[in-house]
Amino acid sequence: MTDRQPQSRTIMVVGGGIAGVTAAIEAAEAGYDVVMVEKSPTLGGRVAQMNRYFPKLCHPTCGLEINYQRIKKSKRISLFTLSTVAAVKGSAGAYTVTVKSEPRFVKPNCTACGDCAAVAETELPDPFNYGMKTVKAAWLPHTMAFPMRYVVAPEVAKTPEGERIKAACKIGAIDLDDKGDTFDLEVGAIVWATGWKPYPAANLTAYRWSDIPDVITNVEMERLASPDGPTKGRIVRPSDGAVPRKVALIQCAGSRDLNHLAYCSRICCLASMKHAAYVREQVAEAEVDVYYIDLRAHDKLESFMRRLQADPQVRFVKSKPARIERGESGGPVVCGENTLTRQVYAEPYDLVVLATGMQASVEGDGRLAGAYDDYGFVFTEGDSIGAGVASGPLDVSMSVQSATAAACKAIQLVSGQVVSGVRGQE
Amino acid sequence: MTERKTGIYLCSGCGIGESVDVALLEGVAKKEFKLDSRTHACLCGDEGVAMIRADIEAGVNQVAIAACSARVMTDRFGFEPIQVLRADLREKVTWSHAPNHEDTQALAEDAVRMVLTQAGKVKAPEPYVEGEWSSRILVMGGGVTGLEAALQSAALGHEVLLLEKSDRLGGRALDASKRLPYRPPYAQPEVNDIAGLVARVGAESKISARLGCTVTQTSGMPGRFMVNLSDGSVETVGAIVVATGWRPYDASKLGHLGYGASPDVVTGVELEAMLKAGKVARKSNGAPVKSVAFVQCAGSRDPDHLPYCSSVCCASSLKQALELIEAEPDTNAYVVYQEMRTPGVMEELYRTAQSAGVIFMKGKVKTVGADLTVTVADELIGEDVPLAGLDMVVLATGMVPNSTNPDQPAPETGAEQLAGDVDPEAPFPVAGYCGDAPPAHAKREQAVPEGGSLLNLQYRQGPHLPVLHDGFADSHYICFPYETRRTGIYTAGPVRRPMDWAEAAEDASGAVLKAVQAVRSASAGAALHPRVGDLSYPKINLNQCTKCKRCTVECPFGAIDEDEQTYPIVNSTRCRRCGTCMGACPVRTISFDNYSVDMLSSMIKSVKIPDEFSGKPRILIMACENDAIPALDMAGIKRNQWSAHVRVVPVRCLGSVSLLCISDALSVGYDGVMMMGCKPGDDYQCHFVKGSAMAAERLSKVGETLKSMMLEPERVTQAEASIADADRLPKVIDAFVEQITAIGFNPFKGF
Amino acid sequence: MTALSPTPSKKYDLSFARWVYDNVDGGDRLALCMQCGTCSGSCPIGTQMDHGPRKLFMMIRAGMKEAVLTSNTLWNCVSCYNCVVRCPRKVPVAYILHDLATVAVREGYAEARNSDNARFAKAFWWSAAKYGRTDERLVTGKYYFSFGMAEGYKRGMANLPIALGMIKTKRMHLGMPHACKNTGELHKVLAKAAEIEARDHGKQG
Amino acid sequence: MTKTMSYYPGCSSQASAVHLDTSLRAVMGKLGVQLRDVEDWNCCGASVGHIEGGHLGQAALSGRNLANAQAAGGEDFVTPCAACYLNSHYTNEKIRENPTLKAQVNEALAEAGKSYDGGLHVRHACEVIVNDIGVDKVKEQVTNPLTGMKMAGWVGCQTVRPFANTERGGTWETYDDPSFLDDFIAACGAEAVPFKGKTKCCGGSVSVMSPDKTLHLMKDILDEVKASGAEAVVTPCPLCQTNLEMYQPQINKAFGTDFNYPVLFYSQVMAVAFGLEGKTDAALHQHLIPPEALLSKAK
Repeated sequence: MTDRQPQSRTIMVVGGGIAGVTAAIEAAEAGYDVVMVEKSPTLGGRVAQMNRYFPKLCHPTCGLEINYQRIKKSKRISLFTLSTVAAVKGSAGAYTVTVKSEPRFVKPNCTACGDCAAVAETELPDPFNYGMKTVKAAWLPHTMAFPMRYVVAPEVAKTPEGERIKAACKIGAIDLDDKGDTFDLEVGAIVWATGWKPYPAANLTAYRWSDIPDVITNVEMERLASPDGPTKGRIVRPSDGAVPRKVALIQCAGSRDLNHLAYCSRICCLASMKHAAYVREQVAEAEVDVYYIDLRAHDKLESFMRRLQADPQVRFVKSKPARIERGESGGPVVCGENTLTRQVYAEPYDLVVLATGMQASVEGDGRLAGAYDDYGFVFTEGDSIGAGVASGPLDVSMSVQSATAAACKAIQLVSGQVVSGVRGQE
Repeated sequence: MTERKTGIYLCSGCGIGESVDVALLEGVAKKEFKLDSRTHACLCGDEGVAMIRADIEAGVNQVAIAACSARVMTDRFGFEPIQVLRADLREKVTWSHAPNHEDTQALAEDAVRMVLTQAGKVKAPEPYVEGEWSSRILVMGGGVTGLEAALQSAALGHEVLLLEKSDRLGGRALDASKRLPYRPPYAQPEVNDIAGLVARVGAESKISARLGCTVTQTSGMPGRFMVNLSDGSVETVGAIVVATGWRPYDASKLGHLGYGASPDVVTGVELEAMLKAGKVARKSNGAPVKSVAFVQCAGSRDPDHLPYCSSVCCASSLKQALELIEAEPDTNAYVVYQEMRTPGVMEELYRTAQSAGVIFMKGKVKTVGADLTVTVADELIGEDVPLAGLDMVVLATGMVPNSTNPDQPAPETGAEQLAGDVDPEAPFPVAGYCGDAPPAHAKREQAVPEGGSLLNLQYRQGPHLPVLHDGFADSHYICFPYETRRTGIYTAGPVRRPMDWAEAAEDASGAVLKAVQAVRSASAGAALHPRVGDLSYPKINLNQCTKCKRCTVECPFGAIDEDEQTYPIVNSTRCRRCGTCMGACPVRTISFDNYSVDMLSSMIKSVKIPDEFSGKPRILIMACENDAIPALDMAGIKRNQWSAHVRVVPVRCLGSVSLLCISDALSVGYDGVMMMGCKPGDDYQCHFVKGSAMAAERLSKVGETLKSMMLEPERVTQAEASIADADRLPKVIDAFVEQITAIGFNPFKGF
Repeated sequence: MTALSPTPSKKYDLSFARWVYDNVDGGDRLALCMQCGTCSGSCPIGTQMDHGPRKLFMMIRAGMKEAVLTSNTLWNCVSCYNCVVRCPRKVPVAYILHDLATVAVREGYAEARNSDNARFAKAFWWSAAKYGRTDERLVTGKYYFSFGMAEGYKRGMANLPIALGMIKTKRMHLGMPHACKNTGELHKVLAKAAEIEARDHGKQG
Repeated sequence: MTKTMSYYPGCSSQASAVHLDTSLRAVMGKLGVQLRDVEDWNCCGASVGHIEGGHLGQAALSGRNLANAQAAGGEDFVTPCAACYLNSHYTNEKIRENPTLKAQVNEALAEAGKSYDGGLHVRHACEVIVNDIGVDKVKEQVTNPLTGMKMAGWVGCQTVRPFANTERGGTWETYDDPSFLDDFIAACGAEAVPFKGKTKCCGGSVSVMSPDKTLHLMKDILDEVKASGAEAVVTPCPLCQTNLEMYQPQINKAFGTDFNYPVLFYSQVMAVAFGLEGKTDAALHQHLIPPEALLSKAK
């Protein structure tokens, strides 16, 4: 046990996804002040972009709503959106953190009435929908955005359109001169909950994601299935908008592959089973094939796998497809060996979903935590505290577990005592 | 208490003023409630807020705001300790209905009526804080999870009472060899330093450990649990962390895998002990083990045994194989598996084992001969291949959660608490059910742990922590994994779900933080998840109580017990404030300071019901404020439109809706009532676990009542709503309005 | 070459797998195969293979020595290297098949010796080692006639049009075989290489 | 600037792929690269050498070539032949990574008083054009743009597999969708048609010894050529060129098709586009299926 009298009892949480939100709230509800730093304009992170969770097929926004209610009730959490950590000085108990905020061009008094969006003309790729649709240059990131505030795109801020947007706001909430800000914060502990990003499907050249439109990724599938997604939740073929009758879900697209991600991303198997459920819920005659190496449905999730196996129109094929070719119709043809039947197959599909893995979202210079593993995940040890997928490939429930534990560890740092590492080693 | 002085504030911004006549709304406040309202074009702006503050200075002690949804501008409109009530004129009125239309105007006026009626019926809640509160944390179990939990609790400044059933701290780790990898590069087994962990606990003054000690009974509530111990003492603790760990699945049930046929067929736990002792030899003749086969999923992932995956067996077998090879490099090690489950970075251990020469075979074991010949139906070769010349066969038996104490007999009551109340394999909906629909599903046989209760809770609803299924005491929230259905009691480690040392240690920290929050909230009289900070709690007017016991039975969290005369007693800090008890009570005896059947009924009745000649129906929607209300807000944000004939009353949970509210609504002339809330059943999404299920249960019985009132049962319905239904709900509402219009007007109208 | 331990097939026995790990080029990585099927699925003529590399590797682990060394999988590799670049465990599949082919020939399996590849390889190596360069005329001829006079003549005639075309376009010459200058030196180097390989077997990576 | 490189033409340069050798030498001259032949080079063992010679014998073959090149001055070791590239590259890599093999190879080379330390960089001619010369430089040399010609760029296998990484570091192409050949064609003013057969396999040496097993592979490729609307196929690989060209009659016989596609080397296409002499430089007369269209463009 080390004894240290911290200069600051404030905890900083970097990242506002489910892990960051959880860490912040759990620490605040235990009586500690928390500063949240989130890169995007709103909290929620990746889970807000998901349609539903496995295994309950419930909507992530449901849990987020409760968490947002908790944040609203708490007086201890202050939030900086569109902000990132530029530098960290000092040590546990007395960090000086330099935060860089990008301009939002919209002031806190925004009521989200939408008058600005009404006059905006420029359309930009919608990051919330992975660019599968566009948004106006003045937009609400999504209907569950927290904080419930609009954003004006820097692309139009200095243009006549920007002026029109400004003029449209009756309460003067638009500030076109917003230059963003860089400032220092004194905190006693930092929880890194910077989350993940999808492994780039373009790297998987044999799977032709780049040039066959009906080959999509699992995160794109989430948007396709989402009621607030580009198709209002209708799962269709990107090429022609047709309803897919035959769908392939390909596991380990990048994961468990020494040419790409050496580790297993853990969530993909279950996420794909969930996608099978999406398709079967929507398309009565749809047939879904799940291609896998090992089905990793650990603990209670095994029962979710059995739910899918009970459906005669969902087929599990133990095979890592070797390649995807473009068929006569231009659609994808999945080629490989069924390792249980020894059959070499070439199956045409209407839609192929690549279960691309998760990789740590922060790279290179952005890595400011105390310790990282070879994959770039934050390793929790001593003063280095990771939460959620920033600390390794975890599902949502495990991310919340790790975030709650991270809050516990952070509290110890700011209260001046560290007993033992969260992960159970010295 | 001082006389109530309510201030009513209207906002005409965000299009409200352009859509409805705010002056008429002011008129409603003035004429019907004798209140002078103040209107501002941007009430949430500094000016508007200053205006309200000034009034509070001048003596206003209750604020009613008719502006945007209660879900936004909470910081701007927060005037603690003054009670603030919100009426939504924006999302659910102006943005979702035709501007400058008489129906929209009527909708807005009713919103003002409802909030002002509500204001008259509620007061700022006074928390229950009487008596002494303990901040001590009881940790049950002295294994890795319990030790970590004790250390973490101490690190957060709390006294800890650590109980261990056996006569030594350390748990299963004491009989284990190396640990699974937990730090970069995650490729090798790690040193098992359980002794160090035990020593750190011993050195921590805040922790008092009792060996050979178990709990004989637990009563009380968070902040004030009375725990009787087997050593005869009685202790008071504020919160409880259950870290009782796991036990191996009974291998004697695995005869089909050769267990018992030969002494050289052992379990993973048995091999682990041999490795720990540094002497791995054939039990039969003490000969060295040169060739060994590991059989995975021995009892796990098996409908006849443990239906779930025990998660760590794959990695454990790899670790054991590596230890054998390390000790004797030319050991032949085989692993017979069905799915190799080394998730996340544990994949490194898989590669390490492969590199070390461990042979992996996917398939099922067909037979294990007395000569240890294991015949494998090898799925990858497509042949039955015998494994001969083995010295040992290791069965990777699964983990059974210690949700019960196997050394104790099962109590007479509470068996149903262990059976689990959802079916995790219930089929999910398939479009149309045409084509080949999934076969009819028989409810799955669940693994129910045997033995006595851990805590022997003296709760009306029984002695156990209710399990969701397969013995895991979980409310199965994905977002809130620590929430059990017994407030202030948290499970951690393998008793919660199968997990390894590193995960369990992490899990302990998380559970401890929840326990710390529990004791803090208890002493403040504040609610825990999900209504964190809510100071209200159910108060029962025993004079009217009929002792029907519905409240004690229906409370999802077992918060209400019964006294000698079987009158209900509320244990306030066990309560999550969902109001299910209030909804259950047939005689309105249960209410909260700021929430009651009377409040809801009065709000419902405050609405102006047009007569049948107007041709306008009135339909009541009781909507869950956790999911349905946000969904309707988002529908408004998207400018989705729906019928202006409905009146929406937000409720804490459908469980809190009393049938009396419904009969009141129908008696004053509403033409239909819709309960709009979360999904009940196997994939329930109710934040209070059982609320929406209870509502459905009650509603199923309302048909008869309606018939007796000469009303069509179709007038009352329950609609499943999820938070993502912003586009769907308006259609659901309009369809119901159409259906009701088709049925015709409520004959009670005007009476 | 170190002798292979005689192992009955249809019984798991690590000695053959271990032998392959230690003696076959790239065999050390074979242990990492996780049976995903990418290799067999990548193979252009995988459909013509009795087992395919993925299953063959599992059979090696199962100790099915005969079945492995008589498998036509060894002879149907077209050396496209798709399996090598795609293997998620970086197992050099094609190289392993190539070296196993060598093993099969040296172990004297009839299926191996009589395979087209073995015959062609014999002819090819003869030319490469003797002259230092492959003379396509001689290699093809020698290969054809390895099937016997009649068959060789038949194949020769069948491909005569191609041969004439090649001669006509000056892509096949008449006269002395191409050769490098210092063939004597090359012979010494190759003889030594063979000697070393026999001596050091099991030592290369 | 002119740059000198060790040049290992490989056995086919004297027979079936002599037209590759001829045209490449001409083109490289224009592009400012002087090719100096590896002294007394020998066969690399191709795809089958190991079966009789063992993999150490196979390594020794490449070892001797590399040793000779190093002795002559250590410039990069360039070859236009896919198989030669693969074998030389593999041996070179192994000699660097694996001390045992390095010792074994050198022990064998010692018989000839030679040695090799793995110090050279083995390069494919195409990679040299892409990385050292640059496609823009190729464009600059074009005086006779092949406007209007449609060509299918067929890379095949061993030019990019398994070694799409260069020994100068980094990868220069993808295994499944290499673009260099299309860039070459475009640089010469012709149209590189979208061609799905880009990296499909012709069956390699198996096609030489047992075409019955692999005719369908080449037929698939020709089907794709047809579908692409190209009038000629362009390839960097000697064996690919020979297989696809010489088997067309047999394929037509076996499948009832009427393929008659010229199969060219990129170097021939460049030679013509550079305005070089059609016969002596581009060696266009050495095809079983004469490339009429290109001949008509050639000087």
